[in-house]
Amino acid sequence: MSDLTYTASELMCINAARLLRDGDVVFVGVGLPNLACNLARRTHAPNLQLIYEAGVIGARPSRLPLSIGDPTLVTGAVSVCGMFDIFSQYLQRGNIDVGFLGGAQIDRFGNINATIIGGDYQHPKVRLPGSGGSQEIAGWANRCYIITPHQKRRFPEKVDFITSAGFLNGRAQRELTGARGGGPLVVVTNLGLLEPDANGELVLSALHPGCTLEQVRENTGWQVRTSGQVSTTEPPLPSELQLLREELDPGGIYLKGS
Amino acid sequence: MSDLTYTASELMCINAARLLRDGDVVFVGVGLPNLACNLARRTHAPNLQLIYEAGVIGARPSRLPLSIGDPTLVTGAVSVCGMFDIFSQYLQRGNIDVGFLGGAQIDRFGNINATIIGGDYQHPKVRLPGSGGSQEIAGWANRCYIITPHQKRRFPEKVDFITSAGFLNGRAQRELTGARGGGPLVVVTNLGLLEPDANGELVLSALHPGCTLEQVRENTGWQVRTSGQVSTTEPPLPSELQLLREELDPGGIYLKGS
Amino acid sequence: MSKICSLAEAISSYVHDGDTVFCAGFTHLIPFAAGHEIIRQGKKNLTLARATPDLIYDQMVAAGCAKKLIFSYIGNPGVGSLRIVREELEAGRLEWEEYSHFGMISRLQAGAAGLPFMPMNQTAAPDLERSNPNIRRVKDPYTGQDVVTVPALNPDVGIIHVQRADEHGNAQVWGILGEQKEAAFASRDVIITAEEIVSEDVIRSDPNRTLIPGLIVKAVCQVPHCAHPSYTQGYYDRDNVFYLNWDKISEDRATVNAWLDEWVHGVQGAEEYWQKLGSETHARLAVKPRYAAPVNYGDY
Amino acid sequence: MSKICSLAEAISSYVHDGDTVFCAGFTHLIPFAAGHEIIRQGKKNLTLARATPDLIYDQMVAAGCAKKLIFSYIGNPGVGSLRIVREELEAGRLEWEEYSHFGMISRLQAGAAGLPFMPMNQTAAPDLERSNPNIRRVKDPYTGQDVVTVPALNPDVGIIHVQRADEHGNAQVWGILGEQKEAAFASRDVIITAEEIVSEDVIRSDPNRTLIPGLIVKAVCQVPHCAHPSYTQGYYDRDNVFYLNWDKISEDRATVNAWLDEWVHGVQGAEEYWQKLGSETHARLAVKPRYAAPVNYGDY
Repeated sequence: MSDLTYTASELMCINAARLLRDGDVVFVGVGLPNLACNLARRTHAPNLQLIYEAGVIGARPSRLPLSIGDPTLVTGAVSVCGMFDIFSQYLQRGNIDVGFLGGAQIDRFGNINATIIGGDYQHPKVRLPGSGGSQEIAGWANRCYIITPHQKRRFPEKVDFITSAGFLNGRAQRELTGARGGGPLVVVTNLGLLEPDANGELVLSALHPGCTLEQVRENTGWQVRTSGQVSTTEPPLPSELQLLREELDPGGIYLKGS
Repeated sequence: MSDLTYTASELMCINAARLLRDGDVVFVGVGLPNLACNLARRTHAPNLQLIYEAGVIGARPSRLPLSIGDPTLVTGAVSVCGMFDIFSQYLQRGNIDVGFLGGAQIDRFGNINATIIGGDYQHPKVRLPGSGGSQEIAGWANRCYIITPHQKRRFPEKVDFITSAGFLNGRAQRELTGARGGGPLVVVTNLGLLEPDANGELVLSALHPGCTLEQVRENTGWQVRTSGQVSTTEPPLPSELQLLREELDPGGIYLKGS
Repeated sequence: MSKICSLAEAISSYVHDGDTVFCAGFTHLIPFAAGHEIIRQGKKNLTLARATPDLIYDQMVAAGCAKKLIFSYIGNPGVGSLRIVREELEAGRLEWEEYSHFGMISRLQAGAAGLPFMPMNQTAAPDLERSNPNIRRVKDPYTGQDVVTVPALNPDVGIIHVQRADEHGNAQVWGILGEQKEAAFASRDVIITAEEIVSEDVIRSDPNRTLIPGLIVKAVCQVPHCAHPSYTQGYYDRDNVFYLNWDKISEDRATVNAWLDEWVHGVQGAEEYWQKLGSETHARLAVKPRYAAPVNYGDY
Repeated sequence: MSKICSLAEAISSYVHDGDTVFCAGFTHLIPFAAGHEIIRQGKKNLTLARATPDLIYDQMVAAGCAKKLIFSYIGNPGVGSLRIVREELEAGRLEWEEYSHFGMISRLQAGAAGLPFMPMNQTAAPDLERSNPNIRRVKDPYTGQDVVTVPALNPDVGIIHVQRADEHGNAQVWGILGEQKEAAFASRDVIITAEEIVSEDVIRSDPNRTLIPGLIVKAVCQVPHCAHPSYTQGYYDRDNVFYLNWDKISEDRATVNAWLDEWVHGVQGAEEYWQKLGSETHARLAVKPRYAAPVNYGDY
């Protein structure tokens, strides 16, 4: 559909950026979410407010931040507060519109595992980094977006450990807990977009140009269903690619590779 | 015992100042406690740390503060923090050595009433200002000192309302609540000093020069007992009176009168 | 997207009859001009919440704006009694809910944090807890001992006076911080009154100084001297003479009404009120500058 | 009463074998020099607590100082895995206790406030709560709904790096604040390391900037560049190259030990370590100044 070539990371980043609405208050992580937010801010969402879990509000990084607490996030920001305030007065209070999440595993109901693979909690086969702030982001941000490459091992039917809540075993079960956030709204992969259905099950809602339902099925750990109408995403625009490559990540630190 | 004349306020202020130990961290109110602290700082306790409930740490007021939040407390202070932090991280955490208290009524067990006189809580005869910070000061400061004129109506056997805890109906009852502070240690009046006995009952421990046990009995609402040995306080020193009158309260705002 | 408007517009848009209003500021930065504008606009049946009602609520109660008071200390700070509030409470004409200072600020902290309640250690004082059914207990799940709880307070409107803010409502405060931040985060709608509106660059030059972020602010009003007779650190002094005068004015409802007629209804707003105070008062409250040591954020 | 001493003295006096130690700083101001001094002094059986153990705890674990880790995210920030910590955990050679970031900072907040626990709203994620018996529940006494609780964390020693402090330990911080304040108030003994020791007048010129008051501080050490390879806002940049290098160094215990021999045991302290980094690194981490707008406190 387009002659432009782009990496999987560029494709995911651009599609994530398009999900953001002007004026959104976004809880940002480093890497692709940071690039997606800054791309959105430079295109259709100039009033996006970037909040970092390190306690930085309204950051305007003048270089690519390489850690969640990069000093470039602070210089020129609107406000800086402690971690307790960021998690309580911003996230728990309901002042965050959008959170970005990732993890080693995402399951059929959008639950995320970033804790252990295999074995049990006390004796894991692989020990992952753990929650960090993602348990609270998944619980309390109004909307959550997940960015992840589409691979079978990343999409098991059931995660080994629910580090951060999607819809548990179905939307009603999440609602029972009283957690204020709406849960994952879209999963952006290199093949397309998955969205929760009425029961909170992730179903394929869109394919990227040139990608097929078969590819999705091959790379998903459960019998993935489709929403009524599977649309095709708009291909990356030259202007989007140019912004990413020339201004936002000129070194290709997060965008090169597959 | 001395030819010097002094007011009741000066006498109380000087005796309160002498109770402070060098290095004490003191939760200060305006008026006599503020003067007592600044007097102690200028005499035997140069390392006293003054903390005001408005959130000011290490204040060095260059004029007499006229309210608990006077701007002179802030300029040149060591630190300023919010009210939540002052009450939680300083007082509740146990970082305050000394609190000063006052109130309309103090009873036999050192309980303080600053809420209502007569009637019941919903229909009081006289409505007083209420706790402010004194409930927490009385509960959590390591030691509390009470400064109050000695009058029968101020020393009932039982207060109409326990705004701030002394020893309730006896020391064991206070201890049962788990409140961390030691409770009132000394009540400084214009007649002498009252201190709690083993059971937490206030007994006369010292008389000011020229004052008598009979005066104390006439002006106390219960049959006040005496500690084994009732001592006599040292009279105000000329140097103490000079500091108070010429430097700390030259306008006599808090020290003139009876 | 500038949020700048006049104080009259802000009060008219965000303060409604029956609302719970929190005019913040512990001794410092009390937004008197906003209280006066609420009186001028004849708002009714408000629930007024503040640790120390101070003169601002005494005046609003006298003007008939209030149905209820939530407080922790009803005195004229440094002077004595708060006569109007006391009289209305004693006469049973004003509903109330009472806490200690820490209970009051803990209610705001819970409201600001999105929590349903805050725990506090026991103080041993029993009677306020017995008198106020909102003060409850839970068992600490680690030791089994009781802790005391207060419920979140989430005012409909929080009014916060600050030294400087930008057009988005990013607000910087220094001096006594009181409950300014907690009141802002706890409130549904936040009105910022500022001594100065500054460019966003000034705010962004010192992000640690920003107490309240614009993203929770609805309206920003430039109101110099808004806090008189309280004060703004670095801008003007507290007018202690007025605090003493009010003790006399408030002895009699006739003099109170005359004062409201002259100083609230008789002026259009904060600017006219300040001019009316006159040059002697201005000179008495003026303050010489004393600057903070420089701070280098680095040009990363 | 000056509290100034050398970092070696402070570590020797206040860090004991078996202690719970909290080296504070979220990405910013991580007191690496203090961690290295703990390694040099051969402290053992420590419980190391931090939200993100970062390289400082990876190094201390590698050096055999730790018995247990309390954490909420074990990654090399911006790079990937924290290899030593991960390997020790997977091998069962290191005890651990795990929370979310908010659980971790709530534990400190409770510890700093003198409370036995802090409540948190439910996040819907069940498994960590099931795995950690320290995460419990109480019923909100107002709605009857469950809230989640974590117990207070009160470290034996908190080590806090700051931009500037006076001899009494009054410490000012700007840039990312992380959990610096809560860690200080929660800890029994507080060691302050500072880029600069300044006169008390500098501190007193800007009291709102003081995050930690001297009255809770036991020792103050002047340690320029203490935070390398993390950073100090306004003083030097984060050494991202080192964070990337550590990913390779930590692939093999032999290279780790060689690194510890050369950069920790092989130097006397922070000054020698910094000089050894060399002028190219110094130049790479240098930062041009950018100052905050002036703030006037007023001469009251």
